Amino acid sequence: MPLLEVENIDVFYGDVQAIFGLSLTIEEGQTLAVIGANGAGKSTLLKSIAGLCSPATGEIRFNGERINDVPPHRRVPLGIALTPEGRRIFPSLTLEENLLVGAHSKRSGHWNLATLYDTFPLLADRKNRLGTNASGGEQQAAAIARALMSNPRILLLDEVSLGLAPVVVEQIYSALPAIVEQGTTVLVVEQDVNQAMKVSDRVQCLLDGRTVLEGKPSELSRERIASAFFGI
Amino acid sequence: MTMSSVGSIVSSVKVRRSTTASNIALAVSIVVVIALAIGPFAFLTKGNQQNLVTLFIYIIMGTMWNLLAGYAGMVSIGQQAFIGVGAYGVVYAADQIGIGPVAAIPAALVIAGVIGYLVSFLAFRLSGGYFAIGTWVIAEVIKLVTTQIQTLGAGSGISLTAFSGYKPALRIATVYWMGLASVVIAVAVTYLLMRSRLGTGFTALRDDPTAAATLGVNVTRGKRIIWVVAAMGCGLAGALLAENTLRVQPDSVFSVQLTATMLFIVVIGGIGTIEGPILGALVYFALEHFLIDLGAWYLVILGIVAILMVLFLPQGLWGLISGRGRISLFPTGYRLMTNPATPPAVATQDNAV
Amino acid sequence: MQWANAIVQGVILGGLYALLAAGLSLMFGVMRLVNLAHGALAIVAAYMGMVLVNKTGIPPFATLLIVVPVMALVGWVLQRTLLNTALNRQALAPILVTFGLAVILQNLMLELFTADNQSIDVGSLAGASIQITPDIAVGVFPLITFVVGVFVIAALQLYLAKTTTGRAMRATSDDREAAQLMGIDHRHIYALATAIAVGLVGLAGVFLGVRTQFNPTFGDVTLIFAFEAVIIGGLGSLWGTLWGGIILGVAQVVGAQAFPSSGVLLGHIVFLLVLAFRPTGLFPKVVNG
Amino acid sequence: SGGSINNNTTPSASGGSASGAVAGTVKIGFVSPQTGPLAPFGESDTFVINYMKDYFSKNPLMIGGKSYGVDIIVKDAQSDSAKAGQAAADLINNDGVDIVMAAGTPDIVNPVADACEANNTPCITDNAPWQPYVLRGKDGIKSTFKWTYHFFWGLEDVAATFQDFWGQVPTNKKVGGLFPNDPDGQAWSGNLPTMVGANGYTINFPPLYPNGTQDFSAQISSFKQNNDEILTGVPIPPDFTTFWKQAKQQGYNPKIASVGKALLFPSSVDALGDLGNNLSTEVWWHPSWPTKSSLTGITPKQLCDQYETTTGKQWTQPIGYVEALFEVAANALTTSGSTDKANLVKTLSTLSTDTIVGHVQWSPTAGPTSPTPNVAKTPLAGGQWRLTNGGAHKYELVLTSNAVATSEGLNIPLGGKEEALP
Amino acid sequence: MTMAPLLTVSGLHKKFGSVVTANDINFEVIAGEALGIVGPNGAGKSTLLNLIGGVVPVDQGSMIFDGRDITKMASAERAKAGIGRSFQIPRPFTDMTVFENVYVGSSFAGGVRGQAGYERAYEALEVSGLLHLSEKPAGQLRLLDRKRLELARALATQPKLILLDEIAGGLTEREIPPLVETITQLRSAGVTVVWIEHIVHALVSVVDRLMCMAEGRVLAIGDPHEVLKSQEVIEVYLGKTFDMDGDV
Ligand SMILES: Nc1ncnc2c1ncn2[C@@H]1O[C@H](COP(=O)(O)OP(=O)(O)OP(=O)(O)O)[C@@H](O)[C@H]1O
Ligand SMILES: Nc1ncnc2c1ncn2[C@@H]1O[C@H](COP(=O)(O)OP(=O)(O)OP(=O)(O)O)[C@@H](O)[C@H]1O
Ligand SMILES: [Mg+2]
Ligand SMILES: [Mg+2]
Repeated sequence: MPLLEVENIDVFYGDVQAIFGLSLTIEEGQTLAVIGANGAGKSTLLKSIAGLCSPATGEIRFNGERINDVPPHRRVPLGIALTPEGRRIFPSLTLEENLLVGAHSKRSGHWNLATLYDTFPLLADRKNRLGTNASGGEQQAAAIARALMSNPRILLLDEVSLGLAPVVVEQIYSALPAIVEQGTTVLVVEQDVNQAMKVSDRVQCLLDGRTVLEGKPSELSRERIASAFFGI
Repeated sequence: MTMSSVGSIVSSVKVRRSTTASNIALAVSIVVVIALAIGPFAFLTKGNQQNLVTLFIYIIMGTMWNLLAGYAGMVSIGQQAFIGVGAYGVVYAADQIGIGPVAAIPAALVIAGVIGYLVSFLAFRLSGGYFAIGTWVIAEVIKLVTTQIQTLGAGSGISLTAFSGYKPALRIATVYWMGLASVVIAVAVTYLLMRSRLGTGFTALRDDPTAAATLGVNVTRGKRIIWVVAAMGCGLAGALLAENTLRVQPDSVFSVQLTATMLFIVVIGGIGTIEGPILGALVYFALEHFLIDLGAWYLVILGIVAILMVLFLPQGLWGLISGRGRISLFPTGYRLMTNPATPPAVATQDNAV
Repeated sequence: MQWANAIVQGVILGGLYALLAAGLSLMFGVMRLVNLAHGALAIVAAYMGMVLVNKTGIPPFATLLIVVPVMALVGWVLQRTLLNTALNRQALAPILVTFGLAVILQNLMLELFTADNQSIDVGSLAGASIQITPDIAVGVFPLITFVVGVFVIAALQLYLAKTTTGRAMRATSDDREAAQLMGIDHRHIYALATAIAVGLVGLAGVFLGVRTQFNPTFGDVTLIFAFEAVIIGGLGSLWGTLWGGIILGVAQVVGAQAFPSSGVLLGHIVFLLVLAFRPTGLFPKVVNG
Repeated sequence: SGGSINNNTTPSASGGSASGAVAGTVKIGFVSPQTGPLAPFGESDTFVINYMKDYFSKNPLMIGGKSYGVDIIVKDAQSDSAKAGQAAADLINNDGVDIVMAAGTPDIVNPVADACEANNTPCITDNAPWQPYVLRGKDGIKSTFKWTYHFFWGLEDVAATFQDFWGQVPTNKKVGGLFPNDPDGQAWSGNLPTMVGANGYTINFPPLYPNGTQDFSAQISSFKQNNDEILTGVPIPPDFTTFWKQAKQQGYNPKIASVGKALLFPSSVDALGDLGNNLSTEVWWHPSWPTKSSLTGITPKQLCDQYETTTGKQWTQPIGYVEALFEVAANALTTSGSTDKANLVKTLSTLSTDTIVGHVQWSPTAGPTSPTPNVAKTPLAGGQWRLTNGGAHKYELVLTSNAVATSEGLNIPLGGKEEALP
Repeated sequence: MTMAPLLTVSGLHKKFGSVVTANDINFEVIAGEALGIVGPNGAGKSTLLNLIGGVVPVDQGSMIFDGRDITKMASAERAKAGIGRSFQIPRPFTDMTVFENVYVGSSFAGGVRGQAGYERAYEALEVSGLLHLSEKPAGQLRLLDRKRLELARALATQPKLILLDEIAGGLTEREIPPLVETITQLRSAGVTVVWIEHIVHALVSVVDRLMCMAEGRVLAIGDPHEVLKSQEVIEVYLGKTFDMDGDV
């Protein structure tokens, strides 16, 4: 049984439809990269899985159970964690408190403060810094670590490298294998196609709210991706 | 440089600023104002005139609070300060300086403007919730200082005696005409202000002051203009209030209840439009008229109505009528008419140049 | 010696302001909600205490065991119904809704209890005092109020800083949606915060009812002082609120000692001076970014 | 409960004539504070107005030989002076009333009188000392009136009554004054010191404080320092409670405390707990007054009993004064013989009525009953609130001074002697 | 192109509480050039633009723009003097239409009202590729169009110097070239450009000089390729595996 199945969902913002009959499947332990142009619906997809958007039609199943009507805060205990677009670090909490809030749902597992500080040494040095004062890279690392504190079965990462210095992108991607190693399933949204191809088992490309291409990175040529990206 | 060197040359860009609805509205408004102006000779009793003055005061109050909160994003709960200043100002100018009840109204307006200007230097150090509470405290301070001034009756208040030579009919009509002129000026000034380039800047300020500043909108100056105009408007309302009731007492003219009234008017009518507060004032006036006999229950009902409006009809009654802003009797925007009929097919992707 | 007495009495008065302001500060801090019904709710609690004392004859302090939980429940319900919806509307909505609520409560009380002045009778405790020096005596009841005020602020501060729920409250106050993604039910957290805040209003209301006479419209007077305490201290900072209350109390009493006609005025002026020179209060929670 | 107000505000009693054909209707407008902070002053109005409506429906007024129904139109001033002025103007210009009446503190009475002057309509008011009523122009200059008439006692009566109390208990004659910065506080602080000075009393009063003050340490320390064995003042009830509790706590224990306004209503005194015992206050009116209504014949005792059975609340002093307004109005209308406004004010200028609160007589030149034209004086007494220890009410108002009333020809029985505070 | 400095920044300091975000910054922007700025997150790049634009007051130091000392000038005045800027996180006026948004720029800082102002706004919209959305409420725009709006508004002020903060951030590889093209054209029309971007290859294809900042200091400034080869820059910013050729 796949860990997560998205089946034929339509998602709207008011009158505007952002996703059209989209489906997606991911097996436990896999890493799936979702790519696509601006406004393709990638963030909307992740928000639907996390519960911040609710599909008008279609079904989202997690571990075989339909979760369409489960509110976002109840999806966390099930094992779904989202690192949202824009990091959304709590500015008046220290970085460590940010991580502790991540553990709010009390799921147990490999990840705790100690193991995360091992994986993200830059956080260990700055744990008492207020969220508001942390740099973009520190915030991004903290956002990922915060999501891991809930020991999710699936980690949803949105725009991991947006606005980050190349050196930070490198650091963060180098932490990814450690996460995957713990059996965590990862769904990553990435602008940088090269990065996406490097880290994932499978790639799914969206265009205007629909899937236009999917497959293993090794099987997809640059040209096919490029044309799928813009529908040409 | 000129941008024409990078874009195509545009010769005839057309922008429309009025609509059919607004032209009709303007014509109707003029007719209504003229009819109201001759009313005392024709069809308005003394009682009608007095009631209308109350309505005019409500319209001015609502318009001014909307100017502050709806257009400039300044939520003040201290506007009673200027009502009080206007009320005391009119008594001071009319009776103590002795310039008579008519000239005293513009004098009161000026006094309110000057005090508003001075106060702005303190109030503008605050924003958001701080600003709201800060203005309230400033109003309390102005009230407490006023009650220390013996020539203004200190804590007892003072009666306006400048009308003592007037026959009731003439006094009432005089106040009525002053009220009518005031309401027309208040609404017109607000509208013209919002329609001017400054108005565009104010809307920008409300949405994002930082971005507005980097586009050349002088934030503090813009806010100060609005603040002073609102202070003068509220002073005008206070002056009319004093002339309509003939007695000024500090607890009454500096009551926070006055700002509550403004708030209700704006909420009921609809915030951020010229029409909203006018409609809101009419509804509030009618509610007060029909429900006042219910005593405390009247205020309970008013409270419930206001809460329901905020929660379920945030655009107010005018929002409902205008179809969420599709109709505007007092348009302030710019409609670009030289619009390419259809966007280039792939414009969203790659026609950035 | 008069001056020393004025300072002591001012500090004690500050404790009352802090007690009144604690709930306001919490709601300000957690939900960015300016609760204009705060004063009216305090009076509701005072009436509740009075009715309990008069009808059942239980001692005034024992009424707290009923008033505080009932008010907390009221807070909970209020948040789950009106306020959560208001927070989803435009920025003005919460101010307007709580203002409307204040008007409704005030006038309902007027219908129920008339405009008569009422008080909660604590018998001989009302006039009891402790002589500190020949010239300085402190009322026992005001002292109890002060101690309770400090205790409430300290407990609330610890609760927010050290407990999981407290942390969740602060997180939710920073970013509601992100908090949801951490498994926090923001409506629950908000309702909890409001329940605590209104429960504290209940506590403050009963103390107010013992201290002086109240009537349905008495809430306005207390509201402005409580607000000043919160803002002098800095939004969202509870210790700040305590200091804010004390600074305000001392300013009023010492001010009145110097200029008896202007105690309240001088309190306001100190408040405005703080704002002029430290617009974010004396103890702001975070550097705003 | 205060009862619902709505049934009083709609015109009524117009059709209910018990004695033959009604030639017309007289409209009486009544402005009172029914909601807001001054509502205690308006609380008994509802009862009295219902009582009067009932009376007029059975007993139309005979004016100029014709029978008139009486319409009483009540407007709520919402405890706001601007609203009070508007209400009066509204009554005159929209409801077309023949005469306006108002009661309850200068905040209500003054704007109503101003509105009536400006709209040329007769106006009768009471329940506010005559000084703040008269002195309301610029710099407290005396205003002259044509259309408005007032009856009540004055500050000289309070001064005399209080001195009568004070003389009954040995003290050092030093008085501490607790005066707020409002119309009453201004009037009292401006007049009382000279009025009691002649008898050797000195009033030490700090500058007037604003209503709503939360701490009175400054005043208390001043009174203590000056060793003021007597306390007087005119604070609002919540402020007095705050003050009095703090005074006890900080060890200020005057031998006698005579306070206006704060101790007017039994509910305010009840709310002081046991600390209210033996506080003294001026008494405008009391069930033991040896008077009766010139209109209905009811005695003060009967009226108060009726109030207590109807509302379930303890009687209050405004009851008599509101009833008296109707007596005066009815007398003016019948005496003048027409509802013509000019005629009415002419009648009022010399009108004499023996009302339930005592003799009311205006005169065009200052005289013993009328210190200034348009103002008539009524008798004042003084009393102490005493714990009943298990009586029908927590406190009863016991009359301890009748000097002023006696000098004005009203012999009020005393209930006891002034007792010193513990 | 002249070599006269349009903007001279000397000895600039700025602290937020204990965080030093500008620490003795000195550099010049030459009239007509395009200067790129890179640096690790939190290096103080956006803060530097805020200081130049007047959004944040300077603690110490001075700035001369176009021969005038702008150090103490209000940001509205700087905009009128010819400094336009875009924000890293777009800040549209959500209640106004796109056209009105841009008209704010042309009528205030641009100083042309009425017809001339409309025309200026129209041109700016056309250049930025937003003309077809001109009547849309700005609040309804998607990210790419919001970024374009930032550019259009800045252009409408007719700036001498335009400060761009990560306008390509969040765009895909395919969306970047047209944007680069727009900026190149602006430059050749004589507008001086200062551009912060983490997408280094896009930046390098436009700019004449590159500045790298770290911890509130200028680490290196000069020829882009020289700067990118600097060991320090590689260490703090680029990382060892950096590959310039990043497109699809
Ligand atoms: N809050 C919103 N309200 C209205 N429309 C929205 C909202 N958020 C997104 N949209 C629209 O939904 C569509 C999909 O947006 P989404 O954010 O999911 O795209 P994305 O693939 O994540 O793009 P990006 O790369 O810019 O993050 C877009 O057309 C966008 O304009
Ligand atoms: N108002 C402020 N209060 C406190 N700290 C601030 C404030 N503004 C910026 N900072 C801090 O200053 C530092 C520099 O911020 P800045 O935004 O200039 O970085 P940047 O170089 O633009 O980074 P990025 O590439 O992530 O956008 C950061 O550590 C930031 O947290
Ligand atoms: Mg996205
Ligand atoms: Mg930046």
